[in-house]
Amino acid sequence: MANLSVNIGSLRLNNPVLTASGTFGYGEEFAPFIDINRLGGYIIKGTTLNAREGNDYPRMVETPSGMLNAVGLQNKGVDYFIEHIYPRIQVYRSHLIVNVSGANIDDYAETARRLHALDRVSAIEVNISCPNVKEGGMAFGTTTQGAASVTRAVRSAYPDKPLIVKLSPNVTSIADIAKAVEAEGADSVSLINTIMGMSIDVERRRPHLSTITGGLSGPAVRPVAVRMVWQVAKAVKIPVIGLGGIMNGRDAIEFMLAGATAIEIGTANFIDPAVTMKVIDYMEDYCSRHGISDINEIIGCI
Amino acid sequence: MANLSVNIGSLRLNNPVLTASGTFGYGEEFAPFIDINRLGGYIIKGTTLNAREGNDYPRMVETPSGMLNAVGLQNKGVDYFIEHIYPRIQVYRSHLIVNVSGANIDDYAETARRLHALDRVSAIEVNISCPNVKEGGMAFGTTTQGAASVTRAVRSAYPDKPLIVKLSPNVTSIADIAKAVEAEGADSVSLINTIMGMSIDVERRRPHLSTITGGLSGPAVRPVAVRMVWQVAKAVKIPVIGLGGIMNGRDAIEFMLAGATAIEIGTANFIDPAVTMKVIDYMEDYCSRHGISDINEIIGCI
Amino acid sequence: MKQVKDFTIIENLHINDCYSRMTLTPADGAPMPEMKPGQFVQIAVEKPGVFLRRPISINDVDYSSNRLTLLIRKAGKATECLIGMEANQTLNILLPLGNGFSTDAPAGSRLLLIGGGVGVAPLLYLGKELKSKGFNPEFLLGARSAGDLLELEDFRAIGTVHICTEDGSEGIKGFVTAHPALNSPYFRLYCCGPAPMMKAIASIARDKAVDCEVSLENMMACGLGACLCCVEKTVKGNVCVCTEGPVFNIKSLTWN
Amino acid sequence: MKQVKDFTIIENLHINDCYSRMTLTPADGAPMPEMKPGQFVQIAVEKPGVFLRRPISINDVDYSSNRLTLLIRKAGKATECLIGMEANQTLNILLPLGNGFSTDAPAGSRLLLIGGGVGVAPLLYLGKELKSKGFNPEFLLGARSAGDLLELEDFRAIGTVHICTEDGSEGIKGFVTAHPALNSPYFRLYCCGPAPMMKAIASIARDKAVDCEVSLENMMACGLGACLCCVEKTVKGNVCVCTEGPVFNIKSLTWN
Ligand SMILES: Cc1cc2nc3c(=O)[nH]c(=O)nc-3n(C[C@H](O)[C@H](O)[C@H](O)COP(=O)(O)OP(=O)(O)OC[C@H]3O[C@@H](n4cnc5c(N)ncnc54)[C@H](O)[C@@H]3O)c2cc1C
Ligand SMILES: Cc1cc2nc3c(=O)[nH]c(=O)nc-3n(C[C@H](O)[C@H](O)[C@H](O)COP(=O)(O)OP(=O)(O)OC[C@H]3O[C@@H](n4cnc5c(N)ncnc54)[C@H](O)[C@@H]3O)c2cc1C
Ligand SMILES: Cc1cc2nc3c(=O)[nH]c(=O)nc-3n(C[C@H](O)[C@H](O)[C@H](O)COP(=O)(O)O)c2cc1C
Ligand SMILES: Cc1cc2nc3c(=O)[nH]c(=O)nc-3n(C[C@H](O)[C@H](O)[C@H](O)COP(=O)(O)O)c2cc1C
Ligand code: FES
Ligand code: FES
Repeated sequence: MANLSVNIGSLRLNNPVLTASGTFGYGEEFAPFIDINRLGGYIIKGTTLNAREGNDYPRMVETPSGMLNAVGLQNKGVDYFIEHIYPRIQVYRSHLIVNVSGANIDDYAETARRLHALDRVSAIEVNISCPNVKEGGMAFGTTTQGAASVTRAVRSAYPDKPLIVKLSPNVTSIADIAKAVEAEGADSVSLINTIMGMSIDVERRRPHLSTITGGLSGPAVRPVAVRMVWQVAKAVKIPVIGLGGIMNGRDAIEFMLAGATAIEIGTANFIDPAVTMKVIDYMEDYCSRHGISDINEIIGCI
Repeated sequence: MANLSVNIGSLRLNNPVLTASGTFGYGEEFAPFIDINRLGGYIIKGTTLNAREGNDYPRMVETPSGMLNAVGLQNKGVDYFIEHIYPRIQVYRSHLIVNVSGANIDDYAETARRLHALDRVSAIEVNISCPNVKEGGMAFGTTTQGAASVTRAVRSAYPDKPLIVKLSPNVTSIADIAKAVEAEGADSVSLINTIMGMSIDVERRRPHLSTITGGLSGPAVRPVAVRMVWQVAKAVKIPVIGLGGIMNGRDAIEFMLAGATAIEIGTANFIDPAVTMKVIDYMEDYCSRHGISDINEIIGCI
Repeated sequence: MKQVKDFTIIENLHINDCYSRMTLTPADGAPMPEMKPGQFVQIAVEKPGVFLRRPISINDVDYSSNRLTLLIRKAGKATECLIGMEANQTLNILLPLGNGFSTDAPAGSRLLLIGGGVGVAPLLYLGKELKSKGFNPEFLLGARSAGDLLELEDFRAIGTVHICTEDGSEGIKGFVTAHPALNSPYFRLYCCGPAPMMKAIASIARDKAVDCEVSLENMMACGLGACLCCVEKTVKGNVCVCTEGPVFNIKSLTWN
Repeated sequence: MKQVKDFTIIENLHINDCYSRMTLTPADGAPMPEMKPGQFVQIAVEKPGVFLRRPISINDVDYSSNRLTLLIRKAGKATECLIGMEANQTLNILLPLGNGFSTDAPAGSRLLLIGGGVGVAPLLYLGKELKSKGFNPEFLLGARSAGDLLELEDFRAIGTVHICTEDGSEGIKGFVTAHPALNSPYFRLYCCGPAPMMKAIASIARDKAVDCEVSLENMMACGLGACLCCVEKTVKGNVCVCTEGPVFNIKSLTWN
């Protein structure tokens, strides 16, 4: 059988399949459907320094081949995570990656610092790209300076362990942001986060979401995500993690051909909670059908 | 029956329904299916100073709820248009709007100048946002300076007649580009053009398009387009023309609620060549169901 | 244990243009998981324009025949497609989801199950369960008109049924909130229906200090507590309706 | 005149797992527009994951019974869905599209119609038309194996049929390009099939200086000449296959 393991900096994943933050809860929710230990890793909910209630309902609306969400980083804060959730989920042998958000640079750094102590957290993914919070979030992700300064602060608060920075697609040149983040010592970039969108109920003449705008995810965004992964993979030397609309194994391979070393599965978990396992199966099958002995061979090979 | 007529600068449209450039040929192609004279106006193929062969085949691939195209502005040049096509299509009473592209600023200005002489051309739409040509095209549309300089040059070459500038969605802040264009005297902005995307044939391990990347259109992009129209409508005083994924009357009204004074129908023409007529019918019905006597009342009313 | 399973449609009975009652059985013949009244399922609907699964209440369960019954109202594309499906077709279903109604009460308690429109769906299975626990559940069912009263005979087979219709074509004319049955002393009210109706019932329950459970229909994506899209504001803050609900005691809600 | 019309499926004959032959009639009973051999239709397929219409050749037309026949090969989602459809279901069809084959030739001309796989589709109607004009068209049909030879009896009813199969299970073993029939002197070759086959036939025709028309299957969006997606490079530059084709005389193509 082909080698599926890939490296994200010093982090060795058994296979390229990760889960996307905010779409996989804390992993536990999917235990009835999949073998979590079989995942390359799992990225859990966006975590912030302090607890956040998130945005008002309605937070979700379906769109053609996708959905808009405006969850707004609801979570109980990093300390609650460390005390109550971490002890519960560290039983999984798969790599646990925590997604980190913040309203300002200090929050990001402090959250990262507190997570640094946890042995079973294999890496953090810093979300500089959330379109659903008023302060911070996406603002950092849309300028090279903003992206660089968050990365710099987190890097020094979170030394020696793998640091992934998650990029916003809502920019003119995502490759420039990626280069800025690489220059500050990120070990990897993941992309894309959601694309800012909006939907209106024409009968009631008001937006579907309480926040008016929200983040678009799902297969609708896949062509944009693949293009961005391809652009970024050509621009940086660090490994790229690709996501955005991956619904099945074919889509996952598409991202790897475009240049992704690993991939994340997001919205697809809502449609089929067992999709991650099927993607791993497909990768094995794809490699054997194509006579590929090591999946690393196909990364960026188009 | 409600008033459906709207004004784009000095241009009075009988109703807000236009067709999107590159998706409606020269109008004639749709004569078997619709009454072209009933359209608010029709925007025809991208026209350049010199003839262009466009990109190599394959130029199109289907994506979830959308398609990528890489036509690359194939057309026979403005002089051929003036001599051979204009005489034929000027029989339609509906407003004829010519979409103009160029590889450099002089080309844009010269094309606009030659079209200025044509009485039956009611307006031009300047495409500073085509992702499918190597030189020019999108490059102008992604910086405020680029957008401003094209607009300035075209404005002086095309005085006194309605000038619409078509914006690229592939930017961090489309509202800033819109403001730059407004400041240079554009009478209206239309948005969005296609979003740059990419799709890979995983079995053959090569891109589906000859140009690798292409422009995404269709309902997949609608949430992004509605959001951008909403942002731009709040940022400028000139009328906004909304498009991107409009498939039916509901979608058209969604753009108007978001702030569009008129709308364009693009990819939907491929699915149903009679869609434009159905959208006009829907607007009439919507107004009567909602007790709206003038469709202008709903523009930007969310 | 939650699972994703293919089900075969045994019968899809069109009650009228807007409703159908669908009976299903696992395609692989395996016994269905245990389900509680008030829980729901998430159905994958193969239809252009439908992307997410759709949540539908468990209307009835028969373990002996290994059958699940759903009651579906046409609300849009997905439900229209479901109503149009035929016997022998297959549906992929995620189940069972959510918490379910409380079925414990002091022996002999009077319990009123109030349903409006398709909101009666979870009350059939709840009524049967309560009956099997020795209670004599009563029902208060409301609908636009007589033709929208669903599964009336099934409810009558369980207990007393009080009826309201907006047009007066059956039972008392008006909304359920005006029905005299509500003046009787109940131990607990259960309510499922349109939000305004549930809020009105909740307010009556609060006034009378009667225990009251409502079943919410917030928009859902995952149904598993993973996406946090379906939240309702409660005294504990925002909680997921798909896992901590859909049934809530009105005491925990912030309706006022 | 081009039109968009609903058609009712009269029969959908499953030739085997991969092919079906579908007979349709306008749902409104109105007479079908006039169609030429080599023209095609664009079908709207209501299936998740299918967005654009799909181009399918006109396999046969019977004006007296007002019926249109299509031959469909499973290539992906849309064609699979079409093959699975049943009588009485409705399809929305845009038709007729494209230019069609030339059917004029000096009286008594020998004409060879060469088809590979589902590429035989337009040749049936073409053969009938040529026959009705007084020619004796011959056919050279190729397929992977005997089971993939479609509508053989219909072709035989029109004229001589030469056969090649890759596995030798019927006719001569090998590709059509190796068939001895090609050594006969024809006035014109018509060819529809996979691109490599059409290119090989074109090259033979060029060598022998025989007139040759091929029918291309470029990817299409609009089918109306409006989007410029389906272009083929010709001696005149890029032209739309959907309007200036799908049939091209090989003289106008830049194949070499
Ligand atoms: C816990 C729960 C139990 C339910 N039980 C039943 C039942 O037993 N029978 C029944 O007919 N209906 C039930 N519903 C409502 C049903 O889920 C919606 O009517 C259905 O999702 C509408 O889908 P559609 O495509 O037909 O309509 P759409 O065109 O998508 O939308 C019509 C309306 O349905 C609602 N809706 C759409 N998508 C969702 C979603 N993902 N989650 C929740 N609401 C949505 C929205 O309010 C929307 O305005 C239940 C909902 C929930 C949350
Ligand atoms: C003029 C013309 C006539 C044709 N006649 C027939 C016929 O009589 N019978 C028949 O079975 N097939 C015919 N085809 C091919 C048929 O259109 C494709 O097989 C079909 O579109 C595939 O759709 P799908 O969803 O099943 O496959 P997909 O999964 O979409 O794709 C499978 C393959 O089909 C081709 N394809 C996909 N979309 C299109 C499109 N919009 N236009 C053209 N090709 C596409 C691509 O090469 C793709 O790799 C014809 C094509 C053309 C252009
Ligand atoms: C409901 C929801 C919640 C999300 N929450 C987060 C989050 O907390 N942090 C984050 O970085 N991304 C978040 N995302 C973005 C996803 O991780 C992912 O980047 C995006 O959905 C695109 O991938 P997909 O199309 O596969 O879903 C969220 C997405 C959804 C749909
Ligand atoms: C095949 C194709 C060709 C296009 N050509 C042009 C063009 O020449 N000039 C232009 O400004 N936009 C062009 N566009 C963009 C459309 O006008 C429109 O902005 C875009 O498709 C989004 O709208 P839609 O989703 O309704 O199609 C083209 C789009 C398509 C699909
Ligand atoms: S629907 Fe995802 S958390 Fe409830
Ligand atoms: S398919 Fe649109 S021009 Fe041919």
